[in-house]
Amino acid sequence: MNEEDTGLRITGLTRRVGAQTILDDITLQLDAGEMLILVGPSGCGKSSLLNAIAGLQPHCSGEIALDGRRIEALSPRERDIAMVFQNYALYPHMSVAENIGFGLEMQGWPRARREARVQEVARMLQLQALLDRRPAQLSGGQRQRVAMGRALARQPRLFLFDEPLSNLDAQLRAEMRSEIKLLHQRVGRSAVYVTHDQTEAMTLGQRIAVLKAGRLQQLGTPQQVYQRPANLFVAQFLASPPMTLLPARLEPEGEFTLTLQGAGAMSWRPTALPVPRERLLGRPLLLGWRAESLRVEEGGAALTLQAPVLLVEPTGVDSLVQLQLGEHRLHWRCAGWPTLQAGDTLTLRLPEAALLVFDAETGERL
Amino acid sequence: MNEEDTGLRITGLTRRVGAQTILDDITLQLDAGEMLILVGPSGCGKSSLLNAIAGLQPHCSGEIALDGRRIEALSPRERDIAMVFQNYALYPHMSVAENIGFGLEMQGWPRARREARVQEVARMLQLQALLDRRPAQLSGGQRQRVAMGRALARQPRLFLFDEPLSNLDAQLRAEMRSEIKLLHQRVGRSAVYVTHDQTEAMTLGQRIAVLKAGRLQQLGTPQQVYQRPANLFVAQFLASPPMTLLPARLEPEGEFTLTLQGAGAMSWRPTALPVPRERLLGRPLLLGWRAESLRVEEGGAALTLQAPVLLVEPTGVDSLVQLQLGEHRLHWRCAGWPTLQAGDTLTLRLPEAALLVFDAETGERL
Amino acid sequence: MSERRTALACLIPLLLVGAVFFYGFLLWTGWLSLTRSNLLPSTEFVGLKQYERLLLDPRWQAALWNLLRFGAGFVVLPLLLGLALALLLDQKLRGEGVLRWVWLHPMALSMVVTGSAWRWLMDPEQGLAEAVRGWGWASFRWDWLAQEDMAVYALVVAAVWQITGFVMALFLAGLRGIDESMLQAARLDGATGWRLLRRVILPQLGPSLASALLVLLPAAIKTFDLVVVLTEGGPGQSSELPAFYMFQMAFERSRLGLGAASAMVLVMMVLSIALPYAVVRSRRKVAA
Amino acid sequence: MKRLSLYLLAGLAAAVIALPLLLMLMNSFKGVAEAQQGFLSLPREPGLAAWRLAWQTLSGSFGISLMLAVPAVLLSALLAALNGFVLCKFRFRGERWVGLLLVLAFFLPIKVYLLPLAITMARLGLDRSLALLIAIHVIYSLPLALFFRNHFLAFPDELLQAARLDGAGFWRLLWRVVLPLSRPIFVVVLILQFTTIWNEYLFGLVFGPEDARPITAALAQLSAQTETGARAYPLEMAAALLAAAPTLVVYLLAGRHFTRGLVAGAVKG
Amino acid sequence: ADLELLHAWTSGSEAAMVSELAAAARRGGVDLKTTAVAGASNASTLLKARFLSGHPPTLAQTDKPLRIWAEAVPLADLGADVSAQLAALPHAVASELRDAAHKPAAVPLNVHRLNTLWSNQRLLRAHGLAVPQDWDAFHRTAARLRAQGLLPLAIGSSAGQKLSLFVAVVLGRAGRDFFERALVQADPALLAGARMAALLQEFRSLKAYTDAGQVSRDWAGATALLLQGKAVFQFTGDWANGEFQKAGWQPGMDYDCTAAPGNAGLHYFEFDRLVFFAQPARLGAQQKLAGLLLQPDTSAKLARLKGGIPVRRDADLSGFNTCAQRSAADFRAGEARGDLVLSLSARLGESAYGGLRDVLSAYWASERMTAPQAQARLAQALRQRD
Ligand SMILES: Nc1ncnc2c1ncn2[C@@H]1O[C@H](COP(=O)(O)OP(=O)(O)OP(=O)(O)O)[C@@H](O)[C@H]1O
Ligand SMILES: Nc1ncnc2c1ncn2[C@@H]1O[C@H](COP(=O)(O)OP(=O)(O)OP(=O)(O)O)[C@@H](O)[C@H]1O
Ligand SMILES: [Mg+2]
Ligand SMILES: [Mg+2]
Repeated sequence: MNEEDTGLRITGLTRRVGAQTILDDITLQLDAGEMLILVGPSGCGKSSLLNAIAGLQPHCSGEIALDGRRIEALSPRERDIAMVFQNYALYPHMSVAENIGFGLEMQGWPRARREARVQEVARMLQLQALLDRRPAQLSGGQRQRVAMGRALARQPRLFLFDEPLSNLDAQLRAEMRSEIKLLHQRVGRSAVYVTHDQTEAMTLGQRIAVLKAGRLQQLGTPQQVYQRPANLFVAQFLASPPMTLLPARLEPEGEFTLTLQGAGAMSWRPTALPVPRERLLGRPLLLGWRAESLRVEEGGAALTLQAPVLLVEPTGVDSLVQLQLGEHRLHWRCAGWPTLQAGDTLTLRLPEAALLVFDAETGERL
Repeated sequence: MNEEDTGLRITGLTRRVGAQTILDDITLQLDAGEMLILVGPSGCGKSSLLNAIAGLQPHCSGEIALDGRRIEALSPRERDIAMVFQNYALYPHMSVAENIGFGLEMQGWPRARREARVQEVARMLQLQALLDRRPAQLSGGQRQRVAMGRALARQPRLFLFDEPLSNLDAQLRAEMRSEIKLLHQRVGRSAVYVTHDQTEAMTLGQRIAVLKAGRLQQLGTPQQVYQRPANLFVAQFLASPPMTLLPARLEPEGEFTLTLQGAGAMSWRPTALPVPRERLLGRPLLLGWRAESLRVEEGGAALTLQAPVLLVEPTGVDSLVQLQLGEHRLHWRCAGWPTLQAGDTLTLRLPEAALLVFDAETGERL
Repeated sequence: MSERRTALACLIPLLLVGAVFFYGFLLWTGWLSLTRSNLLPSTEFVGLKQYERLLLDPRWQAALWNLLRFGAGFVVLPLLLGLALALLLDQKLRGEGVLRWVWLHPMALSMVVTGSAWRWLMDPEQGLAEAVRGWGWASFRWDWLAQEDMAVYALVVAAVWQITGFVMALFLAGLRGIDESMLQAARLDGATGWRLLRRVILPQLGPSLASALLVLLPAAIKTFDLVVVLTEGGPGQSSELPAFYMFQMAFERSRLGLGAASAMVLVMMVLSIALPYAVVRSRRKVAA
Repeated sequence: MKRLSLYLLAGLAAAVIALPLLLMLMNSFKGVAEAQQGFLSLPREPGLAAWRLAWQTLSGSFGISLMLAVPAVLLSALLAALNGFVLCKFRFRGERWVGLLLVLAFFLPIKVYLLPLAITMARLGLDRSLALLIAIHVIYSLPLALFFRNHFLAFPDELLQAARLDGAGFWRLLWRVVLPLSRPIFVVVLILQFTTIWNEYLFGLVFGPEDARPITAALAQLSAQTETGARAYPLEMAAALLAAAPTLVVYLLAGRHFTRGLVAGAVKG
Repeated sequence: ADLELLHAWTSGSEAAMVSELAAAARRGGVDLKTTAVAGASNASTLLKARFLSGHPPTLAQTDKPLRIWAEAVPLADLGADVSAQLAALPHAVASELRDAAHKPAAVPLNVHRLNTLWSNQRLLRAHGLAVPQDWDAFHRTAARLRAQGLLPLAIGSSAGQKLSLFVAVVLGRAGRDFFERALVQADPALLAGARMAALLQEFRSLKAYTDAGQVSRDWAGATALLLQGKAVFQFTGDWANGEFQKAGWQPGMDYDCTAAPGNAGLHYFEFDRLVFFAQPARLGAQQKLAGLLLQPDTSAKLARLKGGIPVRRDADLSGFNTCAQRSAADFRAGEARGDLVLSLSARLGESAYGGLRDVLSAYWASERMTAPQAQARLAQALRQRD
C-alpha cells in the first residue's frame, strides 16, 4: 500500500456470475477530486463496477484502494461512499426530506444542521415543494432527484453516480449538470459518473472510461477519447449518429482504394497519411468519420463523396441527414433545417484531418 | 360520439389529487396511426396522462375516445392499449421471454406463433441472449428493453411509451428509435411517446405536445413547436443549452432598446419587425434566441453582441460556449472544438430571422 | 465485515438456545422413550419396548390414519378459503377493517370454549341440522359427530373455521406486498380474473404460501385442544389424532415412556419428509 | 353488479364465520338451566348474570395476563424479525440446516417440552416468575423467524444496500428500514403470538409466579369437563368472550397495518 | 402457606366443597392453600411438572390406585392416629388408603355411587310404567317408551358413562362375582367366554334406546333431557342428584333414584381421595389435616357439598336428601355384607383401566366391531400391567 496514494485506484477487478464474466480485469486510477465518466453500452458492467467499488457486490477479485487505503474488505458503510442508484432505491416509508437526511442522521449530524442541509440540497434539486411526500407520490424524475439528493447531502470520500439524470428533461438536466460540476469543484471529492448522455460525458468529467462487455477499452480525457479513440468500438460508441465506415486498402502508390458495395470502387489520394505508411500497407482497413465532420463547402484537402439523400431528420439544433452510398449509409449532421428532399443528390467533403483509420480485422485505430 | 372518428381524442381531461391539480383540462386529438410526442418538465403530468389514457388511474374527469369509442368506463384490458412503464413494472417471477410473451398469451396466441414473435422482438431489442434471465439478473438498460419488448410484442390499438429509451446508450437509443419509427410506420397504430430527449422528440413524432404543470402549452409539428413556440415556456423548454433572453422595449421610432443589467443599454434597429409594430409598442419585451442561432460570420441583417467568454464545453459533436454579457449569460453552440479561452472576447451575430419576441409579462410569443 | 459479524452474532443465541431447548429436550424425550417411565420419568432402560407397544396399538395406528385425513382437509381448505378471502378483501372493499376482523376473530377465541359452540352447531339433533329441518328440509341430517367415519371431518370443520382467517391474513400480507404497477402492467397485458391470479399473483405469493404451510402443517400435527373439547376422540376412538394420543398417554394415563415414544415417532415422520426436501433444495441452490 | 356480488360473498363469509360467535353471545345471556335445554334458541329472559360473574372471576387475571403477553409477544416478534432477517439476507455456511432445524422445531407441541423444561429450571435453580415465563415463551417462539425469512425473500435488496451506503449499521438497518417495511408480516406474527401466548396457561401455571394465574387458567377452570360437575355454559361463554376481548382488540388495532404498496416507489425495475 | 392441595375440582359443587375443605383446615389451625387446575389431564400434567421442578404440592386429589403413586414418589406416613381412624372405615375404602408397607398415606373424602338409574317419574306415570327392576324389564319398558316416541335412555358422550353402563349390565346380569373375576382379575376364560359376549351385546343393544345427540352432550346435558321431559332414564353417578334438586324436582314424585336394573343391593362406588406426599418438614401439618378431614361432621359436610355420601359409617346423614340416604343405606348394608363393589378406576392399573374404557366406548360407537373382537381387545387391555 502506498501511503501517498490518494483518490481511487482499482487493480485487476474481476467479477464473475456463473460462467459469465461481468467485470474483466479492470484497472484504473482516479486522482483525488477527479470526476471519472464511465460509459459503455447497456449491460457492459457499469453498474456492476460501481457496486463493486461501493462494496455491494460480493465475490469480486482484485484490489480497490481509496485514499491509499485498501477497502475491499471493508463493509459498504465503512467505505464512506455515497451513491445514486440507477433504480433509485428510495426508502418508500420515508418522506423526501427523510430520505435525503437519512444518511446524515446515520452519521450523527444534529437535527438542526441536518435539516438545514436537507433544505439546501432540496433547493438545489428543486424539490422544496415535495419534501413531505413519499416516493410513491412522486413522478419518475422527482424520484430520481431524491435519489440524487440522498447522495449529494453527504460529504463522502467518493461519489458514485449511476445515470443520475437519465429521467430528467433537458432543462433540468443542464442545470443539474452544472450543479454537480460546481459542487464537485467546490467539495473536491472524487466521483465516478455513469451516463449515456454524450453531452454529460464530454462536459462533466476530467476523464472518460469506456467499458465494453466488462473490459476497459480506453481511459482518457474527453478530447482523447473522442478524437483519438483507441479502437473502432470506442469511436463508434461516442458517435451519434453512427460513424460512417468504409472498407479500404492502401495501395503501394499511397492512395486509398475504397471498395464500396453496390457503388463500385473508388480511389482517393490524401495529401498526407495520418499514420506511417508501413502500418497501413497490405492490410484491410476501415476509413471512418463522424457525421459532423462532413462539409458542403469546398476547400482544403478532402475526400469527396456524392450520394442521394435518403432521410432528413431535423432535431431542432441541427438536422441528421442520411445518404445512401451503394449499400453503405452515410450520416451527415448539418446545421439548421436544410431544405432537402429524399432523392436529392448531395456532394459532401470530408476534411482529411477528420479521417480515422482502423484495422478492419482487430478494430485497432492505426 | 362521432362514428367516423379514429385515433385518440381526449377532451377536458382533469385529475386532482388532494388540492393538487395534476392534469388540468387537457384536450388533444391524435389521428389514427399518428405518433404524438409528449414533453414537459419533470413532474408536469406526462406519466399521469398516459396512465389516464390506459385507465390505470381512477378519479379522472373528462372524456377519452379511442377509434371513435368512449373508453373512460372500460377496464384497462378492454381498452387494448400497450404501455411501456417509466418504472418498467416487469414481472419479477417470469423470464425475459415470458415477460415479453405474456400479453400475447393473454390474448390467446398459440404457443408457436407466440414464441416466434418473442424471438422477433428480442432480436429487435438485442435481448436474444437474455431470454432466460429473470429481471433481477438484468442491467438497468436491459430491463428497460424488456419493458419495451412487452409493449412491442403486441399489436394494440394504441401504444403508450413512457421514456422508453432513457436508460440506453446513445448507440442503442438511435437504433431503437429507428426501430420504433419503422414499426410505427409499418403497423400504423397510434402512439403517445414521452421523452426528455430532444432528438427523439424532434425526429420521432408527427406532432409534439408540451405540458407544464398539468396544462397543455402547445400542440404542433416539431417544426412549429421549435420555430414558432407558443410562449416563453415552450421556447425555453426545447432549448438546450438555454435560450438567451434579453429585456427590451420597442421605441416608437422602430428600434429596440435592450436594457442590459451590468452592461448598460443598447439600441438596435432591425431591418424588419417580426411582428406588426402595434403589438410590440409600449410593452416590456423579451428578445430571445437559441444558442445555435448565433454566428461568427458577418453578413445579413443581424444583432451584434460582444462579450467575454466564460466557459467552453466541447460535447464532441460541437461545443457549448458561455459568454458573460453584463449580468446576462449568452449561450452559443459552435461547431467543432474551438480554441477559445475563458476571457477571450467574442463578437457574435444573431440573424434577424432567428429572433423570437415575447411579452415579458405574459410570456406569450408575439 | 462487521455488520455481517453482528448479524451472525445474533444467530448464535438462537442456535444455542434452539439446540438446548428444542433439540436437547428432544434428546431427553428420546431417552425417555427408551425407559419404563410411567407417572414420572424413570431411568429403567427397556430398550425399544415402548415403540413396540406403540406400533402395535390400534389406537395409534388409527390416530395416524386420522391425522392423514384430518391433515388433508385442514391444510387444503384453509389454503383455498384463506386465499379466496384475501383476494376478496383485496378488491378494495368498503368496510375492509370490519370484514377482516370478523374473518380473523375465530383465532382469538380459545378453542376450549368455542368447542362447545361447535358441538352445539353440529349436534345431530338440536344443532344446525335441526334448524335446516325446521326450514322444511325434513330429511336433512348432519351427524358427523356421531359417525365413526365422519367425526374427523367434524374436527376439520371447526379447525378450518378457526385458522382460515389467519391464513387469510398471511395471504393478505403477501398480496399487499405485490407491486401495484406490475399488476397494472398485467391488466394492460390483458390478464384479468383467474389468469391474473394464476400467472401473476399466485407465483408471487410463494413466500406467503410457505408461511401458511408453516402454520398449517405443524398445527395439523399439534391439534389437541380441539379434539378434547369437540369429540374427545370419539365416537369411540374414531377421531383421535396423534397429539391427543401422545398427551393422553404421557399425562393422563401415566405412560410417559409411551408418550415420549409417540413424540419421537412423530418427529421422525416429519424428518423423513422434511429432510429429503431440504437436501434437494440445497442441491438446487448450489447449482443455481 | 360485480361489486354487489363481491359484497354478498364477503357478507356471507362473515356470517358463516361469525355463527359460533353469535351462538356464544346468545347463550351468554341465558340462565344456566335454559342454556342446558337448547343452544340454538334465543334467550327467553336475557340477563347479564353470566357476564357479571365472568367479570368477577376473570377481572383479577387481566392484569397479569397482559403483563405476560405484551412483553412476551413484542420480544418474540422482534426477535423473530431479527433472526428472520439474518437468516434471509446473510449468507453463511449451514444456513439451510438452521432453517430445517427451525422448521422441525415448529412441529412439536410445546407441551412436549414441559417436563424437561421443569427439570432444567429446577437444576438451574430458577424460581417461578413472570420474567422466567416470558423468557420461556420467547424461547419457544424462536421458529417464528421463519415467517419473517419467507417474507424478506421479496424485500428489495437495493434498499438495504442504499441504507448501508448511507451508513446504517446492522441495527439501524433493521430498525429503520427493514421493520417499518415489514408491517403486514409483523402484524401477522403479532396476531399469532398474542393468540398463542394469551391462550396458553399450562406453562403459566408451572413457571409463572406463584399466586398470579393467567386469565385463560381462570377461564379453563370455568369450562373444564368433569365427570362429576355440571357445566355452566352461559358463564363459560361470557367468560370466553371476555377473555378474548384483548385479543380481539389487538386484531382490530393491528389490522390497520395491512397497508398496500409499502414498498411502492422504492425501486425502478 | 403450609400445605398445598392440587386438584381439578372446578365446577360449582366441587368448588364449594374445596372451599369448605380449606375453611375446615383453617378452623383446625392448618394453613392450606388450594390450587385448582382445570381438567384431569392438566392437573396431572401440572403435578408431574411440579414434581420434576422440585416444588411438589403437599397433597393432591387422585383417583388412581395408591400403588401407582407409591411406586413413583415417596408418600407421607400419616401416623398412628390416622391409621386408627382408617381402621374404622369400611374395609373396601380403607384398603385403598395405605401404601405397600401398610402405612396410611391418603384420606377419603366422600363416596359416589355409580350404578344409579335415574328415572323421570312424571313420564313413567303418564305412560303407566314403573321403574324396571331387572334388565329384562328395562328392555321391555324402554321398548314401550320408544314406541311412544320418547327417548328411553339419555346418555352423554364420555367414555366414563359407557363404562358405568357396562358395569351396570355386568353387575345386573352376571353378578358381583363374575364382575370381580372377569374385569378385576381379568380371567381370560371368562373374558373370552360366551357370557361376556352376551353381556357386551346387551350393552350395545342399549344404544338402540339412545339418540344421536349423545355425542355432543355431557352427563348434565343428558340429565337436562330428563328434566325437559324428553327422556326417561339415565345411568350416572349420584352427582346428577344436584341437577334435579336445582330444578325443584322431588325424589319419588318427579324423579327417582334406584339401583341399576338387577343391581339391587350392590353398591358400585368410587371415592374421592387426597394423597399426601412425603415432605418431612410438613409432616405434622399433614397429619393434622388428615385427622381433620376424617372427622365425622367434616366428612359429612364435604360429602354433602360435593353430592356424594360420607365415607364414615357413623356420619350424620340428616342433611342429605332421599337419594343420598338411600345410597348411604345401601352402602352400609353392602359394607356389612362385605359385597361393596369398589370402582374399577381404583382397582385396575392405569393402562388396564384406560384400555377398558377405550374398548367399551369404541364398541359402543362402532357399527362394525363384533363382540368377539371387543372381547379380544378387552382381554388385551386388562392384561396390561403398566
Ligand atoms: N400519489 C400522488 N400524490 C400526490 N401527487 C402525486 C402523486 N403521484 C404523482 N403526483 C404528482 O403528480 C405530478 C405529475 O406526476 P407524473 O408522474 O405524471 O409526472 P411526469 O410528467 O411523468 O414526470 P417525470 O418526467 O418526472 O416522470 C408530479 O408533480 C407528482 O409529484
Ligand atoms: N444476478 C445476475 N446474474 C447474471 N447476470 C447478471 C446479474 N446481474 C447483472 N448481470 C449481468 O451483468 C451485466 C452487467 O450488468 P450492469 O448492471 O453492470 O450493466 P450496466 O453497464 O450498468 O448496464 P445499463 O447501462 O443497462 O445499466 C449485464 O449483462 C447483466 O445482464
Ligand atoms: Mg446500470
Ligand atoms: Mg413520468
